[in-house]
Amino acid sequence: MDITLLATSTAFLAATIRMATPIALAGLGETISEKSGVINIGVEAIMLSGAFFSFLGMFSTGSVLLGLLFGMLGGVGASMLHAFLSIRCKANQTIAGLALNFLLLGLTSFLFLMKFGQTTTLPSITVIPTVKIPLLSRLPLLGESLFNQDPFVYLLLFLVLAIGILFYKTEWGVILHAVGENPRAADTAGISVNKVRYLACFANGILGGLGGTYLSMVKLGFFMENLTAGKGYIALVTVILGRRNPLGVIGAALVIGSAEALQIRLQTMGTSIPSQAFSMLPYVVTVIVLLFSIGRNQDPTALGIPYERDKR
Amino acid sequence: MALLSMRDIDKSFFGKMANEHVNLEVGYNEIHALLGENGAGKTTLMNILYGIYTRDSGTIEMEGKPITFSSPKDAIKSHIGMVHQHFTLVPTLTVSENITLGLKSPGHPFPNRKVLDEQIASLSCRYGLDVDPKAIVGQLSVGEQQRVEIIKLLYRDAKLLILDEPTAVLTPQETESFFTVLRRLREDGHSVIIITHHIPEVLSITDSITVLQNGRNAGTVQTKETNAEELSRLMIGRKLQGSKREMISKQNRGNGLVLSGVFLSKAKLGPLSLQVPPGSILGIAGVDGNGQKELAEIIVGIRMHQGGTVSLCGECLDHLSVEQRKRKGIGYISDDRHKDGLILDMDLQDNMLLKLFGEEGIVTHGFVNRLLLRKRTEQAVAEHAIKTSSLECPLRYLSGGNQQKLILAREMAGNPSLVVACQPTRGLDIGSSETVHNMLLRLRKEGCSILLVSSDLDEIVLLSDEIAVMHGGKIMDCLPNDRIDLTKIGLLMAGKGMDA
Amino acid sequence: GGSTEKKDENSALKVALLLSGPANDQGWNAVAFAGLKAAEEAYKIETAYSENVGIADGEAAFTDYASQGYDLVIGHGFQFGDPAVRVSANFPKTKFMAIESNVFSDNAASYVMACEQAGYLMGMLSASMSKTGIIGMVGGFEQPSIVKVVEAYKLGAKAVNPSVKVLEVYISSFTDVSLGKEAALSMADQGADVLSHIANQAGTGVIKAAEERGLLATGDSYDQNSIAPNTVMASTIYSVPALVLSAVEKVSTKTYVGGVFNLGMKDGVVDISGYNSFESKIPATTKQLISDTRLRILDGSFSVPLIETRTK
Amino acid sequence: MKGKTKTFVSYLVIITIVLVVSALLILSVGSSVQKSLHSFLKGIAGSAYGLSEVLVRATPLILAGLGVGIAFRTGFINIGAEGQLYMGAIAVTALGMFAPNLPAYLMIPLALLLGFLAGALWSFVPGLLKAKFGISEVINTIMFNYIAINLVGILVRTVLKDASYPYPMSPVLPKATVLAQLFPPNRVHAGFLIALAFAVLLYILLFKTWMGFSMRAVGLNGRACRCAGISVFKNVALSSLLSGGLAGIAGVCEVSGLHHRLIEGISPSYGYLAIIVALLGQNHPLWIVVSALGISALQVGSMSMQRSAGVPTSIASIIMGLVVVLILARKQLFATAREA
Ligand SMILES: Nc1ncnc2c1ncn2[C@@H]1O[C@H](COP(=O)(O)OP(=O)(O)OP(=O)(O)O)[C@@H](O)[C@H]1O
Ligand SMILES: Nc1ncnc2c1ncn2[C@@H]1O[C@H](COP(=O)(O)OP(=O)(O)OP(=O)(O)O)[C@@H](O)[C@H]1O
Ligand SMILES: [Mg+2]
Ligand SMILES: [Mg+2]
Repeated sequence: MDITLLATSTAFLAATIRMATPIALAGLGETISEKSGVINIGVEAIMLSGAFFSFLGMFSTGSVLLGLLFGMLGGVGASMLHAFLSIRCKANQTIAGLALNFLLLGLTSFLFLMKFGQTTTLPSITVIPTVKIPLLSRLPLLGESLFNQDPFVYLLLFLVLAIGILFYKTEWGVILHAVGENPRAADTAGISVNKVRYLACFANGILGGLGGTYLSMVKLGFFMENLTAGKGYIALVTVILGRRNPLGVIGAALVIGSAEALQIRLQTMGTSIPSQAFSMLPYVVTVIVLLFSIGRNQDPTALGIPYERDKR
Repeated sequence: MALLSMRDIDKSFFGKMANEHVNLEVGYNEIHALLGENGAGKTTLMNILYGIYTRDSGTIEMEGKPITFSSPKDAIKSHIGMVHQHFTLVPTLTVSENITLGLKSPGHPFPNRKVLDEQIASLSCRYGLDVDPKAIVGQLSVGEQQRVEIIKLLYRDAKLLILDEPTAVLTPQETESFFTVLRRLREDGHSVIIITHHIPEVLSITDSITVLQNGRNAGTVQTKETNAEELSRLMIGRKLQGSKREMISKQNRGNGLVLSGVFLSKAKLGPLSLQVPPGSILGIAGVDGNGQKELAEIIVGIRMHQGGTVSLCGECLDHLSVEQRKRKGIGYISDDRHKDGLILDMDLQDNMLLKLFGEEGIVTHGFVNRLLLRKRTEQAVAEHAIKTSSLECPLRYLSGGNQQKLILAREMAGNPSLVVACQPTRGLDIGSSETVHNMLLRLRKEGCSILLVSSDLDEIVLLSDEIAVMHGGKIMDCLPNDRIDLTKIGLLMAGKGMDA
Repeated sequence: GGSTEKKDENSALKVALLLSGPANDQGWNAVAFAGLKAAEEAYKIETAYSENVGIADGEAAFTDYASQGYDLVIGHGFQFGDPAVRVSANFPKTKFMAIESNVFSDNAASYVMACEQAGYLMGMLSASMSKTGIIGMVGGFEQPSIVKVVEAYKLGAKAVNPSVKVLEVYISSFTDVSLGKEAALSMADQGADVLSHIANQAGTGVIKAAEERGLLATGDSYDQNSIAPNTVMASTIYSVPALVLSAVEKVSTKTYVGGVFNLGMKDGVVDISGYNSFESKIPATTKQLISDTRLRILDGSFSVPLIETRTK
Repeated sequence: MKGKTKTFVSYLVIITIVLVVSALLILSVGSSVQKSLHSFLKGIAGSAYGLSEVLVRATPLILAGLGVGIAFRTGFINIGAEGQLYMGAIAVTALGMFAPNLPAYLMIPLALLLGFLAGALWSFVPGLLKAKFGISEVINTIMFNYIAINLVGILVRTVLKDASYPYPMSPVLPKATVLAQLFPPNRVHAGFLIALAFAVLLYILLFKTWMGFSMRAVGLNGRACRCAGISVFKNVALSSLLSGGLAGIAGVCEVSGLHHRLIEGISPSYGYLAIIVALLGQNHPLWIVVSALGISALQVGSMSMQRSAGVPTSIASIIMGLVVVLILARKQLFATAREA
């Protein structure tokens, strides 16, 4: 099969977008958080929490909206715990994030077991269906893959636009930037640094929670232990690859998503190379793409550093 | 009724009183100076006023009304503005974004930059504070950044401006025009609290003066009724000795430091040539950011130059690393002691080790001889009267003056043949400055070549045998100290022609 | 070392089970767990189990159960072979069992299930029901217990339709559900209309993909029709209770010996499920063909080739 | 002393909170708290075997934790111990398979050396990219984890596969590679002594030598080091080498001391746990030993709890997360409690 043909096929693009959506959602959330100076490597935990609680919400109430709400709240809960540790307790943010991962991996499995017991009948919900956008979906090439998708994909497109405007066109974007870059300057200009950071973490929780919700409510329709399987770490990668620019983040998510989609398709072509060689592909691609970011380190200056007003 | 009155302010850090029953009164249309040694508690008092620190006890009244600020936001609302000792600007944002940061302008949250820029331009025009609203702050000179800070306050409608050591980084000309701005502000109905260590400045610009010593009031005087002697007595409780540059007979002790045709086009530096013979001080005058720092870093080896040669005592340094140069006896005092000079979270001994590692016996077979290091540190502490609670105290908790003394003690260790000193007394009080000056002069006497970079002309004139003026990465002129003309140097610093 | 606890000869037999993943993984571990519980009811034995026992902990788990006086400790997976044999030397009175392994000692045995027999039948069913002549198979890890089923599946499919095209992917995960789903979707995109899996938890994603696209699927390990009633035609069944029974019987009659034992359809350990709602949708000829082959396997007149390394 | 009592009390409170939460969790799955606690403690200290298991788990945690600790000291945020551990495991396996006839006195040192180098290589690449080009090591080291794990998968199916056996694992390695058990039949092996030795060595390196001083200095203020003539690049590179190398040795010990062959999944997230170990041990080599023993005991105890009292292992994960969260929050929580 011709690889180039494959790579441009509608199905491939659609698969890429499906792979990229949850990562991009969580990546956008983390971008906001990191812009404000809080680095949370517990994105995995936020997503897992979102996935579990959205499933729980929809399973128990049968309402899509409540499912979404639960998912976002789940993400927010995880993210705010990290925020509390990082902002209030001035703890090491990396370790707080790691602890969050352990905590929520255990907690979601535990609660799942509590609620549904050891069972071989899979508790499931109906997934949110795709919505075809009448005219746009008939555009050549991109139309079918971009505009015959589930509502989350449209939400993602909207969010990229909205966050782009937020970052680059509003005073709030300037504030966010200032808080991450020089919190003392922001403080003396009358901005409450910690409030901004809590808000950013809140946004991270919402978006990361939605990323997890996408997995359970759109993609799969059920929950399982460790459902996210490392996607949170990939989301972190998109933040760096995308240089904390919403378009960049989504671009990075698409690159990694396409590497995922490609590796599966390459495998189905049939070779005797061990499958791990293909599974490795997205990670290798990531490292290679990172190489292109040489010399353009743009970490916010105060990233990972708690703000203490009366520290000299 | 006074505009501001602070009464019985107490503030302690870790059990140590930084402010003890401090009183301060500032009237309307007044420029008020706050004087005191390093660590006297000036910044602490102002931070309390501005809502950055919370006071332990005491009262603050603005226009007769008691106020309590829990954050700078409250202070801004009460029309108080503060420019900090270390600027609080976001270097990656534009001037305009910095000035309007956090404000709700019409159309919020979508600011109309065009309108805002016009407002800023008119404000800067009114007070003669010349800046480009679209410029990125990180690319501005310190002087310009300071103007941005002041516009930032004015834009926020501050009636009372607190300026913490605003002139420390300015050239004489800049200082002069800065004072013009202050006078214009006073005429316009503003009051100003200014912290500075320069007594002549205090006498020329202020209306009244409050002096702090060791966290307590040492006196409040009207500027018209006082003089320099009284002020320094109030501040440090003794008279200044003054530093004196003795004449040293020119023995021929080799070439010392010689630069010929050194240039670095990336930093728009050079080509420049200069010479610092042993036992002499070459003062480099100039506005910050005209290549002095790059020059210093090239000599020390932190930066590589593209062409020309640097040699010390006839030995070419061009391809030597910083470490090798240190071992050849080069000492470096950077203008940014927190970033370049010290590791604030390490103690005195470890910070001494940063230079002493090159000395015999300190590092043997890869192991650090802690006993010897301790002894050497004790010596330095005793010899230069460095005030510290212990040798294990992290440098972060030493006062600025003592931090700087430690750097000097360290870089002076082991009879260096060259010391490059950048802004060695920036931010230091008159007492500490005097100590530093004496230390440099002692080095000179011992036959060391000293390259002194300073934007403080008085300091240059006081210490240097020869004075070079740098502008735009080039040396405009180089004169022996006895043939200088201050106005001419001022013009050269501003880049005005050699023939002026 | 050694078993120190004295045991009342009349008391119930104690059996412990080690699982490599969660007990509700919708596959391999879930059937083992269900089997253990079923055996407990049926044979009045005392049971215990441990989930998520990694390679590093196998030995400790065997040792712990042995020293607690368990009579039979079962490790459910090939990776438990080595630890079982090693620990067995210290506890000569305790019996050890590793499933799908090939090492043994005096009191440790390996029991291998002939899962390929069921896989072969699934291949026949899938190829018969495919309209496009393309079917897909998603494997978890590339390891003999999986590969042998995938290979048998391919052979079964070819036996029905020599020109059938079997797409295969090993996703290197038993847990990444969304990857399983994506792999299945990519096969669907390439025209596959029957999707099968041997990937536990991740395989659930395969079934969901088939359901979403309106395709057919086969299940694995137990009757998975309940996951997607209108999609899953039939499933392979690995009957762990039968396995446990045969071991328990040997232990209680003191005939349990070390060795490698192969158990298949005729031992009641491997089988395929009924067709549930597909009873009427599958052509009679196909059903006939499959039941004939099943009988031939049972009576030994046909043996499904055992291929443990991947062929192209 | 007032400060000390306060610290003591605060830890007491943390222990109480953890115990109460654990009890609630255990009750909610319907197990007996008393039985669980009993089996938790018994699993750790009830037998020589239990004690030995604590040391067995602590071995890789100490080694990888030391590695992470020294990296953090130098400002190199190494999240990649997991992958580096696997690289060490690959190295010893390759050595055992391709030079099976080496005598033990050569084999073991060579294995440690190769394991060190393999792990070092795996963190040197991200280290180099960070030191030279400022590329985020956090992301790179995480990516390298995934790559290393997949690499193990490829190798045990190809060049390192046991030809006589269809399963994806290496053959059993020759006797000469085996690290002796210290108290057979208990599993604790000479690797534990190696780990202790490295802890002491690293302590000396960090706090007694010039090299260690420069590494710490670089971690605290790179710019000042540059001005003082201490090479940031050299020290970050060096610490990344040491860091990965130690994790690599952890991998060697797991293969040589426990499994005697390479197989997928030999590390139950030791590399990630090592980060917690290092940070709880405040990146101090000797405290790292203590915190590794603590984390190891927690895990051994909870597994025993699962086996004897039927408590799901997810509780161990919850408790570990909770312990770390509480320790992170400790200072702040207790400071405000007193002021209020
Ligand atoms: N946050 C702190 N924690 C612990 N000790 C501190 C702290 N701040 C200051 N100290 C101690 O107080 C001592 C005096 O510091 P301070 O800054 O007041 O000196 P100073 O009086 O300003 O000296 P100078 O005369 O040079 O200006 C320091 O040596 C330090 O040990
Ligand atoms: N955040 C802080 N933490 C601990 N101690 C502090 C803090 N801020 C100030 N201090 C201490 O309070 C005292 C007064 O410091 P302050 O900065 O007010 O002095 P200053 O008069 O502004 O000196 P300088 O001329 O050096 O700026 C010093 O002893 C200093 O060590
Ligand atoms: Mg001070
Ligand atoms: Mg001050």
